[in-house]
Amino acid sequence: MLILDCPCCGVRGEETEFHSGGEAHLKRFGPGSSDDDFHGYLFEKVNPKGVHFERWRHVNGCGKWFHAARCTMTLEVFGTYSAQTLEPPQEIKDKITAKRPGWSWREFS
Amino acid sequence: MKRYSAFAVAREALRYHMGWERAWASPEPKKKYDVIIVGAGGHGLATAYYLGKNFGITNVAILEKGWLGGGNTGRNTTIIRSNYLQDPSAAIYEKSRSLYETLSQDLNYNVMYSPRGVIMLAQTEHEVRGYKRTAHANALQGVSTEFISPQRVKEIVPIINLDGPRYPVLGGLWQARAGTARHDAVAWGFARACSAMGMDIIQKCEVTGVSRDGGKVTGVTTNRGDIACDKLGIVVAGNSGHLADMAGFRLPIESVSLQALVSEPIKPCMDCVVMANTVHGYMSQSDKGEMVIGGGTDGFNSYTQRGSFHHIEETVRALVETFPMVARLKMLRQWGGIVDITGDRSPILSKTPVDGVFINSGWGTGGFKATPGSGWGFAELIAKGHSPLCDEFSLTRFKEGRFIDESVAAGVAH
Amino acid sequence: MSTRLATGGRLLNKSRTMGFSFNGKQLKGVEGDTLASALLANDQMLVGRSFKYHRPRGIVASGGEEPNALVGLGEDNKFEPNQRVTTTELFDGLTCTSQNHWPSLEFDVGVINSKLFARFLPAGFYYKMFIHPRPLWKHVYEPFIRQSAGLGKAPRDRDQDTYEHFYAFYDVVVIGGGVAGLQAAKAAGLAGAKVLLMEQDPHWGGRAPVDGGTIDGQDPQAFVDATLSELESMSNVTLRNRMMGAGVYDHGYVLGYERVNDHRPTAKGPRHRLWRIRAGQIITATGAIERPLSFAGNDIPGVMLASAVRDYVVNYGVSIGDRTVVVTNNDDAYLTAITLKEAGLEVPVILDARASGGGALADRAREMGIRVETGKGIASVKGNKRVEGVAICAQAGEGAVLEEIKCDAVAMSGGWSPVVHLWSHCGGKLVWDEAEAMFRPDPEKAPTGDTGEGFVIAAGAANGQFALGDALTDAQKAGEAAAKATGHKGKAGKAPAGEAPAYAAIEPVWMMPQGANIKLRMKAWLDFQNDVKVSDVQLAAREGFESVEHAKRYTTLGMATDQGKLSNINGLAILSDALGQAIPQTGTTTFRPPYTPISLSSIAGNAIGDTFQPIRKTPMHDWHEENGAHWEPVGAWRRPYTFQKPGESVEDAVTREIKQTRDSLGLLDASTLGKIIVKGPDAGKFLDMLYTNMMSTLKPGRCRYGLMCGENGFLQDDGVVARIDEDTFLCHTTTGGADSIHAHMEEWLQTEWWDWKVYTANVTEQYAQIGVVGPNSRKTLEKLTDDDISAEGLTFMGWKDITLDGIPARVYRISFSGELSYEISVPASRGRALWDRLVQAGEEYGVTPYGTEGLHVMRAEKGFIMIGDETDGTVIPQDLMMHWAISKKKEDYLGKRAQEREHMADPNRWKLVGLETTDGTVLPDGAYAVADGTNANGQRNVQGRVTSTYYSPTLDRGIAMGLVHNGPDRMGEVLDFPKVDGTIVKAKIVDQVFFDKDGEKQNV
Amino acid sequence: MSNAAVSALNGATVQGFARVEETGLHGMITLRGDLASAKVKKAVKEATGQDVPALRTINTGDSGAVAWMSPDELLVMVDYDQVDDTLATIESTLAGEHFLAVNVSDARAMFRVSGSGAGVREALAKLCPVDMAPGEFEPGMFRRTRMAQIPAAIWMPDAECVHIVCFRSVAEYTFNLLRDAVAEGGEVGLFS
Repeated sequence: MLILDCPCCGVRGEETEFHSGGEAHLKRFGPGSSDDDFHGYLFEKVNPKGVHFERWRHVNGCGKWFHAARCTMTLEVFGTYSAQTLEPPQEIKDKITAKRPGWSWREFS
Repeated sequence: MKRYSAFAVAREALRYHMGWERAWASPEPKKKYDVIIVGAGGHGLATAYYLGKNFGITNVAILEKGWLGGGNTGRNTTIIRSNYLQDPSAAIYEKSRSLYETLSQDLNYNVMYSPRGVIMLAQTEHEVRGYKRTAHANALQGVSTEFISPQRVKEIVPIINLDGPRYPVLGGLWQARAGTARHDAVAWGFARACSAMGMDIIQKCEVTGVSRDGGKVTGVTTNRGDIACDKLGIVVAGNSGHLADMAGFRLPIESVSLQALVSEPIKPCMDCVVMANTVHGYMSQSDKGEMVIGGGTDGFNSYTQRGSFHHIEETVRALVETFPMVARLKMLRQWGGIVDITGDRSPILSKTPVDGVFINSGWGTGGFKATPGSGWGFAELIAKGHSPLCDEFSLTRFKEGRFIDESVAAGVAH
Repeated sequence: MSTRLATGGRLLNKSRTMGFSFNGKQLKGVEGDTLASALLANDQMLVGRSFKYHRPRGIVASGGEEPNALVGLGEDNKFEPNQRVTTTELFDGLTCTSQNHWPSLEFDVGVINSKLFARFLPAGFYYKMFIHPRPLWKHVYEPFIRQSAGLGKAPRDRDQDTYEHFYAFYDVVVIGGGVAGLQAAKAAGLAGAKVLLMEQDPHWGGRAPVDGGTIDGQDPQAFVDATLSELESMSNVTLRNRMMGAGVYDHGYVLGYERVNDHRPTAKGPRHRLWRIRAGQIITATGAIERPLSFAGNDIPGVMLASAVRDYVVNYGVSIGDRTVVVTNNDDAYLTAITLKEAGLEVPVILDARASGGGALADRAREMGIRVETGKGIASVKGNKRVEGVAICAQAGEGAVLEEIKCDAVAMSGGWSPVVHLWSHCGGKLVWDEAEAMFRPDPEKAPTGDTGEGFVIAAGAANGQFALGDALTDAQKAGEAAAKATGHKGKAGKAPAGEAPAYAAIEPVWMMPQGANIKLRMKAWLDFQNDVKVSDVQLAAREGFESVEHAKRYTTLGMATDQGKLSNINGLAILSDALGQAIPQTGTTTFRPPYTPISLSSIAGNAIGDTFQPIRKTPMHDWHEENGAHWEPVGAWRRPYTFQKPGESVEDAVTREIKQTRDSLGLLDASTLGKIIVKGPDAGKFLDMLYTNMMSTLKPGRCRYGLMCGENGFLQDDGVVARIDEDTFLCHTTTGGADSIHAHMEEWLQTEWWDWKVYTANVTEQYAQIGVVGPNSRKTLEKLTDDDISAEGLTFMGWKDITLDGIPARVYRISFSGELSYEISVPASRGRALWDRLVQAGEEYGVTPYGTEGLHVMRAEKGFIMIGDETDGTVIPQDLMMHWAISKKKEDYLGKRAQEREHMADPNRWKLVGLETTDGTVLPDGAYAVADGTNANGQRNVQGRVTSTYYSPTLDRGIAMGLVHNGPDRMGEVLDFPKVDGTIVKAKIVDQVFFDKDGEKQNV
Repeated sequence: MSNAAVSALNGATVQGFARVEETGLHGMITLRGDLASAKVKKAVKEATGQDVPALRTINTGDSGAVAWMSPDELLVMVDYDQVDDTLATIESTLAGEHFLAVNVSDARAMFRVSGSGAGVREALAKLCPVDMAPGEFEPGMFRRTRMAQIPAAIWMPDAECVHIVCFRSVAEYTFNLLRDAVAEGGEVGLFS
């Protein structure tokens, strides 16, 4: 039963206040994109054993979407951050590096 | 392989059971095999078994990082049914169900297949229409099901509460020849048979890499050395993405934790399986007398074999409402397993971008019932390059938009 | 025989006797008794039968680890099977019955399993038998096995007690109220942490008051009392007894199972309260459990754990027998011998398997005149339903009998195992402690929480610190560490000095005697409830079930209701020995919640009856209820399917409603339709991305029907969009879509187009919405308003704000039935009032409220699609021939790219058409149209399916819509639709609009 | 037959160890916009006499209250018959801004649980995964959360009372939850 800190309203809430939205930092491919790009965008998941970046919505709360960096093996939460960004904030990446040296996730590391 | 029978048991009893031989050998890995199966769960062992039985391929190793049958094979709620809507699903699940009918005899191992029947309750008009559609489809697919009345449901399941304050039972989709089996026995029976055919089941052998020559697989590296092979079958529910990663491709799969629980054992009170999908609960009674209850999946990726408690709560809530008599039973044990969920929630039995590598994954929450059928089809795919049971479940279907979506009937859970 | 002693019983209030019944026998106990102690006080040692062999079973323990003594408690709607007597507090009027026997506890036919067949039923026998002939498994063997298995009776009635949940938050949660738990809580509390201390028993102090020794020179009880009152005085500490730590979950989540009223079943309030606690740190001070010894006949009633024998004498003033033989491999059991002797009972001999014998306590025992035999053990126990004596042998040998001693009880001790369950639930690892022969928590490998740091600390005996002094010091350390970890650095005080006689080293004894022959091994029990013996585990090993999980599952060792609390360690020691490997190599099975079973009701909490799930109700719900509504659950809502008049069938009611609506006037409660306001300079651009058609060109005052797809391309929702003003739109969704579509909008706005200036608000429940439908709808409304809603004043697909009988309303002139029709939207709190007005005003036209079925039939007569019928998550708008609603001008919309994929762009898809049976009957729901031949898997080929099918009262014939392979190009073709019974229904492909093709009815 | 506005449960009440009552109709406006902007501050002030509340708080006064819902959303509360005027005030003050102000008075139901401070805290702690302990949740705070199976917002106007706002359609469910939570004999004795 996870606890998450909503970066939008500051609540440190239990999982049941939130709704998981799957993999974060998806780049949308629309009309004109290649089959591979579209397939990658919609279906191919990193589904990592370890460091993961995912989307959450504070559905029973402020209703805002945000991102979380989490370990899928230990469920450790490295941090949560705004959904209005194209990549994880440096301080969160640094924190992960300190705890999981040599980590990488898609183009991030 | 010494045959099992009542006479054998009696004979051994007189020798205080000192004469039983090992159910399966535990050999050292050879340098090379024709086929390596990664994952000695039910599906992996069944694949090996049918490779030998149907295609005479017995130079096979089944590699298991832990103990055989220790993954989802030994963690599920043992439900076997084939009342699926879409043709490809109905085909493989019905093949599987029919193999279960005679599996104890085929394997000379009592897997306790119990065709006690499965009811899926219809509790909304939408579910009624969905299940009637399924019944029509099943009739054309050679799957014997019928849509039954609430009164008939009550006759079959006397302990059910037909008119809960929330959702009345409007009927049900009934498959009389569906049922349950002893999950461990399925793995053990296949393992014993594979071992008897001279296949090597190598436990505590973790695959750490997949070796390739150009686009073709040449073998695997493991914590017990490198092992070469011509063909590689990956059957590692919960770790499929991980293994695919080693082989150099990505899957349309997410891994999540699925939970289940059992009550303390009580005398027989329910002789079939009931699934109530509207309220998210399903239940059967094991031969030991425990009420076996399936829970929900976590919404987030996880490789812990634990889950969040509120899914247990949601399921138990539904069952107390549907079967009021369980209220004063106690939860004996809860556990979790890691399941692979695909883009359309149907499995993947397919060739891969790597020549010689085949993947069997994505069974989501419903893999146990498919064990023999999946093994049958996947063995054919590995041996011949294609199989009618598998062709529709190819990796490429997502790119083409050729979904096999079972949730369309009535949000049917597995 | 077991009986109540004249003296002793520290937990009893002997002045208050309580009557109870066991198998109908009226018995007496006293306040403070557990059901177990009360039964023993009445010499009721035999309390049940084992699972497999139906062997006689007696009480072996005094706590939650009890495997045997399970009864059916209470009657009717209070009946509870498998209730553990050792943890059941006695109350006046308690009734219970023993389990798993027929016809009676004393004479159980099932026992022949044991007498005749035991040797034919070894571990896993059922995997090797009952294979032929095939049908017999389901119809003969399995029913027999199920009947003889299963322990307690199934309850029959609905539970009448209440249950609830409770959310609590603490820095430190201490589980276990023994001296270690008390000390740990005190330390953490003093340091300033907010602490919860929970104890599963009604009383505090755990074993210490029974086991003796001194704390700071005083009797342990004095320490317990003093510490309790100190903790009670601390505002930052909460004490809770009768509350078990049931499970530890990720991120410091703890389940506390509080048995509020089990001991006073007539009291008001919940029976159980399930605490969902979030803890910064968890201290498991859960003590240790004594292990049995594995000797032949160790399952005969009267053989009991040495510590339990002690507990019953000291806590409950009950003697298990007059002559008790003590058998042990450690010093602890000597305490029992001494206690018995002090109570004036006989201890003919202490059998100490250790050649070297014991320490200080052994000397003390000798001084008291107790015979002590070292290097000796029990070859076998005499007796059947009750111990009659023991045969002594050398532990080193194979069981040759040296001497037989008469006794009526045996107190056994195989050493102690820390209770590591809660430590392990969430991934805490264990280490094997060779010296103490036990698994204990590995402090280096604690379970980790959301920060990645450990959040569980084991303390006292649960941490392998058995000596009183060590336990207290360890607990102090744990309390301080937990406080520190949660940011509290206050002075934590220091641990008191605990003094107790030093113990000599234990010698692991996994089998007694060490070389026991097979006959003895087949009588040496490991799992008393599931009938697993030493020989079974050895058989499993021989057959290759080498993993501890295999051995467990093959023999069912540890799978009983006690989850192996007594049997697991002994079992895996036997397994390790059989495999010739060290115990840590074998490892343990996984510990799973709950620690001991918890009621399913407590998990459901108060989500039962009218609080099972929310039911959403519209403002007109009560009117519907009062007027014969036949309800249909739609999502969380209840909507009238139809309104039945007295004596009218559902079908007749639907027919009446449709006819009346088409002929004159109908009313529909459409309040459940989703209503979402989308506002901002980019609102039009946003809706153009959301809908397949163009919304930005919609004029204020006008409405447009639109389709929404997901990124997958599949049709997701539909509805009418009204443009309120330049930058405000009101989007109607399906009933089911209201919340999901609003979430869908917010998701795209927040996570993809966050720079777009758009705000949304879900105002679904702000408005009651009423459909006024039929030729007389305008006339009816005109009676209530002066505003111009004439054909010109409010044209089709227009909307207008008007006043209806003083109620501000917004009127949309839209039609889902093909009739002249208005949807009236008013504030929810005025909805019922307007509904009443309309019913009144429509009276002269014979107004008929209609339900969802009438709605569905009328839309089908007009060939309008319904989300969920024509769509099922795999259908795209193109399949439904709705190209008119897919903008060609737009470069992009959600789902457009997906619809370009090979399979979706394929011209040969199943497409929407109308279907008419050749004989006018109604096509069966969900029927498929067959094609020639079968597919590669032998399944009949199909070429289409029915998506909606109804009897049309308007046309007095069956009408249907369906998806057919290239359907629109095959008008007039007749298809075969087999019923489930195989008979064929023939239907012709026709235009999907069955009624008023030119739309004249609404065009007035 | 009156056509007056009626709240979801028309003021239903139940008495247990605390008192539960549906408090009838209240004027409520969802206001979305840039909460930091001077114009929004001005609009809120003019509408309620209150300042824009800080994160997860509520400002209350005689002429109205305003609660923090999310980084770009406020809940403005006034008398039910005031709501149109208040809406007009907000609309005019924010004219030309990018904002959304909409009347949601009828989309909501409001409840009041009163009694001993300990009692009302315990009742809510049975239903919401929120730390209701004194010091952790206090008057002035405003918390949106889950109440059993529905979303809800709670705040304490004073130490002896909790207010709950939920959707109108689930008013009866909410009432039943609270009825059970305050049932005699269910006192937890934790916060007293």
